[in-house]
Amino acid sequence: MSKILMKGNEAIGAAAIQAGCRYFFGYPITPQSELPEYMARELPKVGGVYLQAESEVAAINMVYGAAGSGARVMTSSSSPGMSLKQEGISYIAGAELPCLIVNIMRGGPGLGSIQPSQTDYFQATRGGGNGDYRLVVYAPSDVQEMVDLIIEGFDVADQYRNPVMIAGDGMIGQMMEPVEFKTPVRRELAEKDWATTGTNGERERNIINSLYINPEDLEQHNIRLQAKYDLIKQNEVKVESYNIEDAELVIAAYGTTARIAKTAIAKLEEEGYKIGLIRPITLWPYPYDEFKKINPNCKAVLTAEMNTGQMIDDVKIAVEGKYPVHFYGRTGGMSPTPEEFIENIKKILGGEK
Amino acid sequence: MSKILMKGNEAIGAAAIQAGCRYFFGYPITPQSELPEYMARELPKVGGVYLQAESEVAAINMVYGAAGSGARVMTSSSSPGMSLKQEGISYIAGAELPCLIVNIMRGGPGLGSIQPSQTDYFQATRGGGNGDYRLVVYAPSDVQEMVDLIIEGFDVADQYRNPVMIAGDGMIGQMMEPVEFKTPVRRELAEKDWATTGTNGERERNIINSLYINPEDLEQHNIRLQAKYDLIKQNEVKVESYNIEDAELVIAAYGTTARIAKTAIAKLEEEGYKIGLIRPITLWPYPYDEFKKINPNCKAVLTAEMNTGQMIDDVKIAVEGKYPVHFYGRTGGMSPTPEEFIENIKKILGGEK
Amino acid sequence: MAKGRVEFKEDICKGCELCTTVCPVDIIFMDKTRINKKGYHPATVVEMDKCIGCANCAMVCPDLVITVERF
Amino acid sequence: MAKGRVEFKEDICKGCELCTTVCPVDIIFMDKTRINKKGYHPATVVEMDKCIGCANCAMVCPDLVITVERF
Amino acid sequence: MEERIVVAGFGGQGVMALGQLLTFSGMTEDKAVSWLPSYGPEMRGGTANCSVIISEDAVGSPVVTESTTAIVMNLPSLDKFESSVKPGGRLFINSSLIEKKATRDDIEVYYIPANEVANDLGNSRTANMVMLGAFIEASKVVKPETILDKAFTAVFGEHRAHLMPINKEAMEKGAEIAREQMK
Amino acid sequence: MEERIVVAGFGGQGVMALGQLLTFSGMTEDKAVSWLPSYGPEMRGGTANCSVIISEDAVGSPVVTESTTAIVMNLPSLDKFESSVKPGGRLFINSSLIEKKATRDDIEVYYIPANEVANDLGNSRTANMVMLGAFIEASKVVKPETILDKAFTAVFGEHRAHLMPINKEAMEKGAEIAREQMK
Amino acid sequence: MAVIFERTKGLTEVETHYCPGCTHGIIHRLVGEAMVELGILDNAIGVAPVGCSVFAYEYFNCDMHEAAHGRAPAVATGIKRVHPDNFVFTYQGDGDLASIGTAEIVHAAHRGEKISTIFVNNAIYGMTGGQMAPTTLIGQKTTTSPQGRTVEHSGMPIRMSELLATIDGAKFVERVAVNTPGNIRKAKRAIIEAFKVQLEGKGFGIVEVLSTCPTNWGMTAPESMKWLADNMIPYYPLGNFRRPEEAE
Amino acid sequence: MAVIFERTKGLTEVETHYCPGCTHGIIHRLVGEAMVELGILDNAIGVAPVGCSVFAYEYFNCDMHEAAHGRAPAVATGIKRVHPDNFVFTYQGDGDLASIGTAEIVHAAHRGEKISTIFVNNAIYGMTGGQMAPTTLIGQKTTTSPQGRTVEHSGMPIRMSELLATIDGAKFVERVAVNTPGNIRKAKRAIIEAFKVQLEGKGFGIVEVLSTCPTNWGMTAPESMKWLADNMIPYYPLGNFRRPEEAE
Ligand SMILES: Cc1ncc(C[n+]2csc(CCOP(=O)(O)OP(=O)(O)O)c2C)c(N)n1
Ligand SMILES: Cc1ncc(C[n+]2csc(CCOP(=O)(O)OP(=O)(O)O)c2C)c(N)n1
Ligand code: SF4
Ligand code: SF4
Ligand code: SF4
Ligand code: SF4
Ligand code: SF4
Ligand code: SF4
Ligand SMILES: [Mg+2]
Ligand SMILES: [Mg+2]
Repeated sequence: MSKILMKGNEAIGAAAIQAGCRYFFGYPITPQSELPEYMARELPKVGGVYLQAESEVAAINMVYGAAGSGARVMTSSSSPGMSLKQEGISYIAGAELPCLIVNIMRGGPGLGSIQPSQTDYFQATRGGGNGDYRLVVYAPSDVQEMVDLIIEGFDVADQYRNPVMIAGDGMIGQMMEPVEFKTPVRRELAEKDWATTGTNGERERNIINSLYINPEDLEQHNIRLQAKYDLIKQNEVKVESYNIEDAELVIAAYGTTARIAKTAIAKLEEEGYKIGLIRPITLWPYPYDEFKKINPNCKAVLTAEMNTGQMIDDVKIAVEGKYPVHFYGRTGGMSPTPEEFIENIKKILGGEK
Repeated sequence: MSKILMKGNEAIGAAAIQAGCRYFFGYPITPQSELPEYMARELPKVGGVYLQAESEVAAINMVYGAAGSGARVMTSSSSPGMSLKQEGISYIAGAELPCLIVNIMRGGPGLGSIQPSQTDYFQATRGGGNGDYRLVVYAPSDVQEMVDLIIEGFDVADQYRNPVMIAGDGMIGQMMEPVEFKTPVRRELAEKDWATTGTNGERERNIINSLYINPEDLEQHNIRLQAKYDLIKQNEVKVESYNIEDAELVIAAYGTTARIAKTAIAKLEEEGYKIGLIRPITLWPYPYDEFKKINPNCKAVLTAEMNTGQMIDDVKIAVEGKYPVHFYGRTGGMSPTPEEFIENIKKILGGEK
Repeated sequence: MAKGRVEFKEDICKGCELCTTVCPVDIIFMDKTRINKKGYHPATVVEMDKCIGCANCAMVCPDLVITVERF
Repeated sequence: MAKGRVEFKEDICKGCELCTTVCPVDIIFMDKTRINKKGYHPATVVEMDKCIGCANCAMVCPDLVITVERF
Repeated sequence: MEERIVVAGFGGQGVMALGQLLTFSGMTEDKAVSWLPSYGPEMRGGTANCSVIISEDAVGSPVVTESTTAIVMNLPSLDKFESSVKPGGRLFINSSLIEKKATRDDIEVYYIPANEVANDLGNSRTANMVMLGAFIEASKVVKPETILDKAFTAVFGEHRAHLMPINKEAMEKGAEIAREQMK
Repeated sequence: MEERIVVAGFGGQGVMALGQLLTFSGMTEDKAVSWLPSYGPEMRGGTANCSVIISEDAVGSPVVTESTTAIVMNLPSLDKFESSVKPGGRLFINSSLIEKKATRDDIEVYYIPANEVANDLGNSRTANMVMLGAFIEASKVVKPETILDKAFTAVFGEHRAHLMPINKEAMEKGAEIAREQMK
Repeated sequence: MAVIFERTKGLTEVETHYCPGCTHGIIHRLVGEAMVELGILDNAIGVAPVGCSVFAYEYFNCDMHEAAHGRAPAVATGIKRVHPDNFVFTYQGDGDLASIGTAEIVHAAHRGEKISTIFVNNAIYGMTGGQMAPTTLIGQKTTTSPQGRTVEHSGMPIRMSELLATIDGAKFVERVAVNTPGNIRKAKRAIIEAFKVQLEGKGFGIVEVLSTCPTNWGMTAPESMKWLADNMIPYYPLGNFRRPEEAE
Repeated sequence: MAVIFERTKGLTEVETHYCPGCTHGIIHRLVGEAMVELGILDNAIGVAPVGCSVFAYEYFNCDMHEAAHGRAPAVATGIKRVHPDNFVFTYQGDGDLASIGTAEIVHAAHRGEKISTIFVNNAIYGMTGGQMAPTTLIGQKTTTSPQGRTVEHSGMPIRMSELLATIDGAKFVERVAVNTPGNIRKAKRAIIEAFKVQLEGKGFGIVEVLSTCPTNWGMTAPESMKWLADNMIPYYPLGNFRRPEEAE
């Protein structure tokens, strides 16, 4: 197949449909509304259902119902709407249901702005909802990667019976880039024999639930969940790195921030600097081990985000005090620039070469 | 004043009223319902208003309204209900309004159980809502301390115009202990000249808001917020430590888990072990610096929580790889025991003395 | 008048007394002399031959304690 | 018939044409020859002496462009 | 010295109140105390228990996992808590409702026919006071006067004052039975 | 070689479509491309702009902060983006709506009376195509045929095919004017 | 000799955790019997609420979801849109449906979701220990209206059936009570009718069932039945508010 | 010579960001004028929604809160309970009030909160670019009902005034439109009456205002006015549904 030029938000929809997703429950919010709009147009053509819920709370609970009854299903929102979904996400994680949740992040806190940001990193990676649960969180940095991760993401969700999140910043939702819809490699997946489809008199009742009134049982449930999360940590970490073995400074950045970092790195290389990059593609499970490969003589790690410093916690955990950890961030919907990256890096490394 | 025996949840209410809180908006949920019930009985007696909202979402937005119009106001809930409040909390933090939010945590994820836990540590310290904001989070470990922190917490909220959270586990809400209501030391606080009370034709309009449609403005707002948070980090860290300068192992634990740890430490001391304790009283701002005082020859730090490991991230950030960080946790509403503490510690330190 | 017969699974009775209030022939009473596994005084029928099999008792029992036959 | 006079703050007119549809004497039209600061063709009145001061135009203008006097 | 007590039974048997009376009395006698309830999943009629600690020093863990005393009002509670008593500790069994005997021989076991005594006194709801009387007699952890003179109204309120005499009697009966069984 | 283009104007002036036509054409000519919109706070009639990158190598940052070309359709856009053009870059000014002159002298400046040309052609909505024609003529970043033969239907859809001739004319007019001003 | 009443197959063998005399048990039975009589048990997917009936997933003898507090109609919507040929129902309390879940029930009705709702109105929050509900009557004492509910502070109790009946998509709306054998029989007929509205693809159906909470009302079970008759029925009149014939 | 119409002091001098011909502007003016005429501007605290009128806090010339999407009635409740003597109003769109904020508006009415609500029904989500609202008419095309709304998929549009009028605490409920000078004058009278219901301490009042969205309806402003008259008014009949005299 050849490349098509597509807006990120619409490409998400196209990828989901290619992945076999047939149900979408959402609520409009900028800057992601092109996605539900795309689904409203396209899902009926493939026999699927697009339904606009009365709220984000209702939408995530519709997803809970649909996922529990065996469907490939997704929802999407942006920051304030994602906050409203937290209880529902906790339920879905607790009941171990597969689904895809897209957050096209905008500036915060509160109503904030409608411009791109990465300010829900904590919410995505540590759970804004109650309890010990984890989502598999992908942070694509271009539209093609987003398409590929969505298609794989649905499989990952089914394989582990766990919600998967795409954490995109507003930029990736709004921008147009060429994409190719390759025939995806699909994982082998078990049948959803746990789903509620009516017993048809042929099997035991299936129950979808996150309540364990005896704490002993809930503890066992949590232990099982942790074992699953450990498996995901072993198998599903994705990271791109560039030149970290002999860098004098390594940038840690994800999503579109990482692209901007790359532009800066290229310019700095022309000036003789050796700058590495660790780009986590999965924000959870986090690629802690990748940081062990950094040049021992590296002078610093610069965390860059479109927020006031959230992934920096994971970077600090990863480097264990071996390198000083710096931060460069823009917030509120402002984007980092290659120029500011360069300025920051030169300051850290002590002036011009 | 002499001591009275009080249930934690009721003591919260009594402390809040003593602190001048006159408005409570909430929604019932176990294990904190004694608090709204107490308020329903007691607030009318002091000319205050108790109102049961239609949901946690409504309750937190009532708090937003009341706080914005200048009242000392509070709300409380437990884990799933707290998830529903996340959007509202983000708005309150964004609009810089003072209020007190109580989370009497129970087992999760999802509906979970109604037994005590500490499983919303991430949500409390990193914000389950969207955007870069912080709550001042207190984790009292006995009822007396809870009372004192609530009274101080209202002042802290007003001083910084920031929401304050009491993160109690279900145990502290349900248990009875003796408490004393001392005459509290009060901070000097500025007038709330920003509150919406009607202009009365005498001043400029006041506006309560978290929307900054121009990203430049929102970035400036975030920079201001960060400056405030830095100030809070400087001034408001609270921590209790015990014997960390010459400990062979230091436990990091908060809330009732820390009490259980103390029982274990006492028993281990009888056997000749030197065990230290760092008990963060503020979970945010986190007492990172306290960990710098640990005996350099200390063999390990053991993080203990009633969850599967959340504060452990902060402990890792704090120790910067200097000591191995271990974890001991019970989940789902199960509580740690001194015996298991001892067992874990002996295993880490390599067998009996 | 139809004749009936009722059977109470006493072990699962919660002693709520609702059945006793709806029997038109007033033959159900709580057996205060006994405590069942659940810790309650169970409901019992005396004078079973008076039962008309109206099923009022079963209709109102929240715990499915009662089976009714008619003949 | 009462006589009126209207004044349009042309700079803030958004050229929506609503006022033109409600004038009973049909004296408001859009000035296609001019573009105001906001980038719109503003509404204007010709033959002001026909104005009856009914304020229909002001009533329907969403942008408070119009002031009406009567005499 | 630290008494770590667990009191367990059906909801409605007054186990929570028993625990609170003890706790309040401990506080009044200037000891460090804590009381912690635990409820089962049933709405009503299920099992419930509370942990009470009465100590010379500050209370650490408020959860009683190893108890110095267990007071059990029904069979499921005996099954659940017998093993939690520390060697040398005490176990009080409501023998009116529990036919089974204790299996431990490293602890002191008391069999108190609390419901029978209470019924004889004419108020079946005083069974918990019978157990309390027995326990205080055996342990001396607080004085019976503290319970009656101070704790009772604090826990139950003034309007229950008229029940004081019968409760006093219940406690005395319990104490008597315990005395007989004390070694 | 990397063209970093910003196109800006009022909503409704077709700046987004202009950018998309360029982006699509770049892709069709096998270049790496990206298009990124940015809207102001107004509902309608406010300012809007998009960043377009057409590059030989993979696109890094999709945000254009330093542009090689700015195409401005109204005054606020000129004020905002003039300074963002790199020395040696190009600035295309819609002189029908912008009376002001550029202040920079280290860049190539083109004054295109786009609205007038469009009105003369009988369709005021083709002003953006006049600007596009001018830009392509001066920059040669993509071929005009690519725009007309491929991008046009891809961006506007088949049902707009009947507008092709007039748009072609608009582009040619724009190119002509640019040619006259090229140094 | 014929068995004319025995335990329905619509319920599992599990003993319920409800308090003695709580009418949740009666309503469960009616729902179970209705499913068996309509032959839809094997095809049914039920949604349990958060409330005393949270464990309904243990009791109804069919596939079940436990929903978040108030969100059962949204969960049921998700299920029904995926499985339009299955029978989907929710079972909800008054805190669940008339308070936190107001938006979800209104919009399930508004969209005309082809689901059926059993709405158990006991004028109180049972599970959490007896707090005031939006359906709590004026003067009624609860743990959060210790002096009794007043109009001035909390308004008049909300009548959900009347409210929902204004919505076109709510094709069947009826209020019943389970305080007497006669009313119980009527309740069952209403439940069956509501279920049929779904089975015939006509739209959303709801049966509001006036129910008791002896524990939190502080009464014996027989007293509760009388209190329901004397206090609830006068304010919450029984009867049908909407059925398809009228609606079309 | 007398000025009979000029810019009201109830609004600030700020120019609105609304699209040309959007009737939000007219409604703002009516609210501003009503406050001035009742002499309550200095005493007023308003709550702006999330929707096209999100910047209402810039326009109303009194103390203002910006609320989260749909939660304005809860925010207003918080304010009013603290300041019972202030005049408190909310201004909300149909996505805000009739969709995400359903529970909040129903329960503000249920509790009889002494606040006033201006409910701007333009049958669409304006701010986010024209998605379907619960009030979108059958057949109406929106970005999320690209083939036009159908009953089968989304039910019949919800009529909030009729629904709210079933609630006792909603003491004033009226639907008006701002499509003609005559209707605009009637709208203002209704707003004033609703405000008085609050000022006299009688309870909750709401005025539903049928409004246009030329941009997302894809019409000129004059066409929008006609579309409102031809399509909205027939389905959303104008008139009073509740006023205190009747209610008591
Ligand atoms: C989000 C959330 N809020 C609150 C609760 C606590 N809660 C559990 S049940 C319940 C109310 C139940 O009342 P109702 O729906 O009337 O059912 P009933 O118990 O009376 O049958 C509440 C508030 C919860 N579990 N989740
Ligand atoms: C929680 C949340 N969900 C969604 C949004 C996005 N949003 C902003 S305005 C709006 C709808 C506005 O429609 P309406 O209330 O009808 O007002 P209108 O713009 O039509 O005046 C939505 C969904 C948001 N800001 N917050
Ligand atoms: S069937 Fe009727 S008559 Fe027989 S015991 Fe039951 S209620 Fe009484
Ligand atoms: S109604 Fe049922 S549970 Fe109640 S007493 Fe009678 S048999 Fe027992
Ligand atoms: S006041 Fe009346 S007559 Fe005069 S211009 Fe306006 S609409 Fe026309
Ligand atoms: S109604 Fe107002 S904004 Fe619209 S054209 Fe007339 S004067 Fe201009
Ligand atoms: S608390 Fe009330 S509603 Fe709940 S089971 Fe008990 S009686 Fe029934
Ligand atoms: S989008 Fe619609 S509702 Fe919003 S300002 Fe424009 S016309 Fe008005
Ligand atoms: Mg209830
Ligand atoms: Mg709208």
